[in-house]
Amino acid sequence: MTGKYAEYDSDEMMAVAAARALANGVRCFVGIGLPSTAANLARRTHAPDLVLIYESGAVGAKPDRLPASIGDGILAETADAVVSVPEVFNYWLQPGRIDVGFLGAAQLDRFGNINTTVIGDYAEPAVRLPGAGGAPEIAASCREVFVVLPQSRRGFVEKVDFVTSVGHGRGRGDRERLGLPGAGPTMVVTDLGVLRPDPDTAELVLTEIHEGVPVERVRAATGWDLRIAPELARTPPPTEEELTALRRLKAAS
Amino acid sequence: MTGKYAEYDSDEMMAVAAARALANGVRCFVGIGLPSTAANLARRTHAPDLVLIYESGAVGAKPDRLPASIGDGILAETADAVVSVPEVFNYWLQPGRIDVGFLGAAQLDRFGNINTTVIGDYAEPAVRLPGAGGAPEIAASCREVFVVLPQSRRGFVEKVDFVTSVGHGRGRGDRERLGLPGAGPTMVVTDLGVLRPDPDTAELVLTEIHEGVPVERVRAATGWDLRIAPELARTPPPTEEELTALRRLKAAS
Amino acid sequence: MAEILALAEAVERLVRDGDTVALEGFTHLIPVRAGHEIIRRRRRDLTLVRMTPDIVYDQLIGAGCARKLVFSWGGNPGVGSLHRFRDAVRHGWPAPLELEEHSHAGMANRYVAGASGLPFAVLRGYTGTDLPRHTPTIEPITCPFTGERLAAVPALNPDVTVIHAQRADRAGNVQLWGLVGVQKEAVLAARRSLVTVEEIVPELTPVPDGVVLPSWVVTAVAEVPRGAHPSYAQGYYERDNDYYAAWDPISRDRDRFERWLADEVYREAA
Amino acid sequence: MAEILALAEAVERLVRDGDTVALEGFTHLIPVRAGHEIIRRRRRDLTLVRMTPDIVYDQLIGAGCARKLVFSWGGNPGVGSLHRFRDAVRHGWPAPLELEEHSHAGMANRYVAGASGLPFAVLRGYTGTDLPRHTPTIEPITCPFTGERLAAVPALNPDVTVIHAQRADRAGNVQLWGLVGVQKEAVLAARRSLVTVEEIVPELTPVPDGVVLPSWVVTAVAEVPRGAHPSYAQGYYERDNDYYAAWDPISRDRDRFERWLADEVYREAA
Repeated sequence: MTGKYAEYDSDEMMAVAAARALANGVRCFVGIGLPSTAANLARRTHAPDLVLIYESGAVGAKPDRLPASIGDGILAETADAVVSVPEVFNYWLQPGRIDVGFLGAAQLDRFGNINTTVIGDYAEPAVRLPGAGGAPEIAASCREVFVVLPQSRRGFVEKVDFVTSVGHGRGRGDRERLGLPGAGPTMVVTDLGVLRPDPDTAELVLTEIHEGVPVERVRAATGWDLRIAPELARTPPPTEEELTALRRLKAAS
Repeated sequence: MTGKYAEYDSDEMMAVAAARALANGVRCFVGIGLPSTAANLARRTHAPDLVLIYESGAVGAKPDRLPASIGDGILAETADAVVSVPEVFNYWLQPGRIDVGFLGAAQLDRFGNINTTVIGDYAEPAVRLPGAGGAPEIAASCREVFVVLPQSRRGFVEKVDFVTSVGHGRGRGDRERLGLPGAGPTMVVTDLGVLRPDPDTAELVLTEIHEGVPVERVRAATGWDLRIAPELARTPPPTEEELTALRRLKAAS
Repeated sequence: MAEILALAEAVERLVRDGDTVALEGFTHLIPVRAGHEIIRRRRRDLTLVRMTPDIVYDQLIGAGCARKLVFSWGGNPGVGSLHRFRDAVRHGWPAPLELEEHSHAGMANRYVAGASGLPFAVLRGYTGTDLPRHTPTIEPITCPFTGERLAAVPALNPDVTVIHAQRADRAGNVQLWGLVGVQKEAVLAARRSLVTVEEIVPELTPVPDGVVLPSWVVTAVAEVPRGAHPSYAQGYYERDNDYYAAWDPISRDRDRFERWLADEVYREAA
Repeated sequence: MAEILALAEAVERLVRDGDTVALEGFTHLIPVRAGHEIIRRRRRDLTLVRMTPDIVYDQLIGAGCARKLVFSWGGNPGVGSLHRFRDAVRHGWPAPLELEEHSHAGMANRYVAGASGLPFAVLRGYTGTDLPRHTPTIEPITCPFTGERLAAVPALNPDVTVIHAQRADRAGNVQLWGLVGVQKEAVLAARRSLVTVEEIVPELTPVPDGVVLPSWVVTAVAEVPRGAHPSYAQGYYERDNDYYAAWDPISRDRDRFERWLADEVYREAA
């Protein structure tokens, strides 16, 4: 562990890496939790014109603290437009107006499929999770999808127990066969690194590793035989500006 | 012509008779022109709690003068709720929430079917009329429909050239066969009298005649062999209050 | 026209055993006090409908009011899971809970169809997911113009919808604003509706982003200040985030939950 | 993000020969000046779409811009008929005009489908009328849950939608209020959109019954004060009812109409 690594924790690295993925001006449909933290951090740092859309009906929200929930009043108060929930799904998400869908996940598989429904059998679940929420259609309709979740063998599995939201199905070409308009998950940001789908197979491959994290640790936290990109990049550690902005955002909440 | 008849004209009698048909508290989907005049007169006289819904999106409008058009600003300014045009048709009209649809017509037939599309052949019309507007679904979805138009042989025909809005089809039972939820036209108010559908055949029959109008005049202004109800009622002439309210409404416009 | 009633009487008259009941509110304006009144009146065999069942549904389920849940996301927002919900799903305690689960887009459109007097709605949804294998209320439908395949979902028409709003006037016209969720649709889709409000005022003045439900589409209005607590009512009070956090340990344990019910819900009835 | 342009440049860039063009506005906020600019730029073979074509469409048709009209009610509201429209339908002057006619409910839902990225919409409509015999864009559809038959209509997705609004900010965010008709849907359904506004202001403040269209769903904004005249802009000016009445005699006569075109539309170009 380098001196720099000691100055921030892996959750902060995850939030910063996720935030960096959002280009300025992009329209982002934001899930609550880690995606919302990352998106708001991006807006506070390199992407002031990021457009945040929340499924609660806030289009162009500009919260000055992290919203406590997807329906936090600060979203309505700062939004360009407040619309009904049916409208946000029908007029704003479904037609493909949104560049990036930013999702969390309980379980994610080798092909980026997401499970937020049940661990185990549907009728007799080991763990009953919250369910689909907006995710199935966010994953289908946004031009691309970013997923952010901490990496662990429980969370990163060969095949999800339940496909709540489609990533790349069972491999490249499945989205086209299903007629899903967006490109699906193009990036999975974790506390250890960044995974991206292989251009040929759509299997998630480790393409970037965070400063100070050994490759073996990432493999050990992945429930399938993780492939490592030939040119594995190193995530630059959080800058002073990024860390300060992130901590301020969290402190204000 | 009696002394009383000289005090008002037949258009005023028509507006008053139409207004009287609207019970207090009723929800009325109002077409522009004669229906709007009658509905606003009703609200100013015996039906202060009449709920007026205009297809322009004004729900519960309370104009203090006659709106000049279906989208007159006074409708939005005085409405309980202003909604989009899709919403007024989908959430307010279509589910059958409206008691009375109040329509005008260019041509009306023996079974209360309405034509506002073309006189003559569709491809080579003798007269091109404005078209359907909201009428087909108003005629289908309201619990009942009142029609108001001046009586003439040109307007009251055996069979309309084009069915823009369904009345009773070709007779009793046709609405049920078509699956139309509302009862259809239960009353047609003209400058000469009031027609209602025969309970057995649904053919429009003269059930009421305005003060001072000879039956022969009504027959002559009807393009089919008009049946006269065995107990033909006389429309009471406009009261002082009705005439004053009507003239005030018109003067304010 | 809406009748203005006390909450207890309104729930007594409007919510019946076996009903399909929707208490809607998307984080904002959740009709929590009305939910407690349903528990207090010991309604049974309800089919509970809501896009985002949260702690008031956890309470209704734990109290044994529900036999089925129709939903798209069930959790304690910002905190974690619903433990009474989980206990009912996994162990049938206090009663088995049948699930009918959709996505938000599907649920929202089901309400839209219900409000529109249509038997179904069409959306781009569910494709490739495992939801249609477990949820019978999702069917394919073909566009008659393009031949494209889409998803159809049936209308939701609750026997009774309950929402909370900022205010009503004395005639029973209701006004809400801020994040208005799917409340208008849920009321318009329902056979009966109850709106609890922060206050009844002489006159409703227009508000940006406001929704007005005319009195004649509402069955009953009850004045229930802080009726949405621990959720919030924009312009009246903030969300009580501590309450959501405090719910987690209460709900994890059946005994603690039952004590909570006795102390916080049933006691008020006496 | 919307570009702020002069009206002439905006129309030049956004409206092309052969386009499907919707100028929407339900009596209120009709983009009349933009319509005149389309005439002035001598656009041809347009498919004009509008629920309520009124005098600006009469003018576009009379000027020879249109080859087809998709509509639900065409008239001079409060006055009578559209004589240029009639002349085109009956005598093909100055060019034949193909018609595709619907009801308001059908047209509104076609825009909703367009705005929603769906290929079609479902409604209870047209049953028993003669419209489906003449309008090929009405098809039956069966509910997959109840077996009930309803009507389907295809989405409307104009190449360009033009609307008029009260105001925009400098970033191109648009705000309109009052009777907002089907304007939001028409913009969201279109490939390109132009919004003329009464004024560009530093900041949009919330307004009751207001609709905001974020800059990123609008292609261009042009400041055109009184751009809706002779219709009205709530909060800015009243409807000019005399203009509507005066249009009737002008439009009845081809020569008088052509003089009007020369004097009132083409002259401004010089």
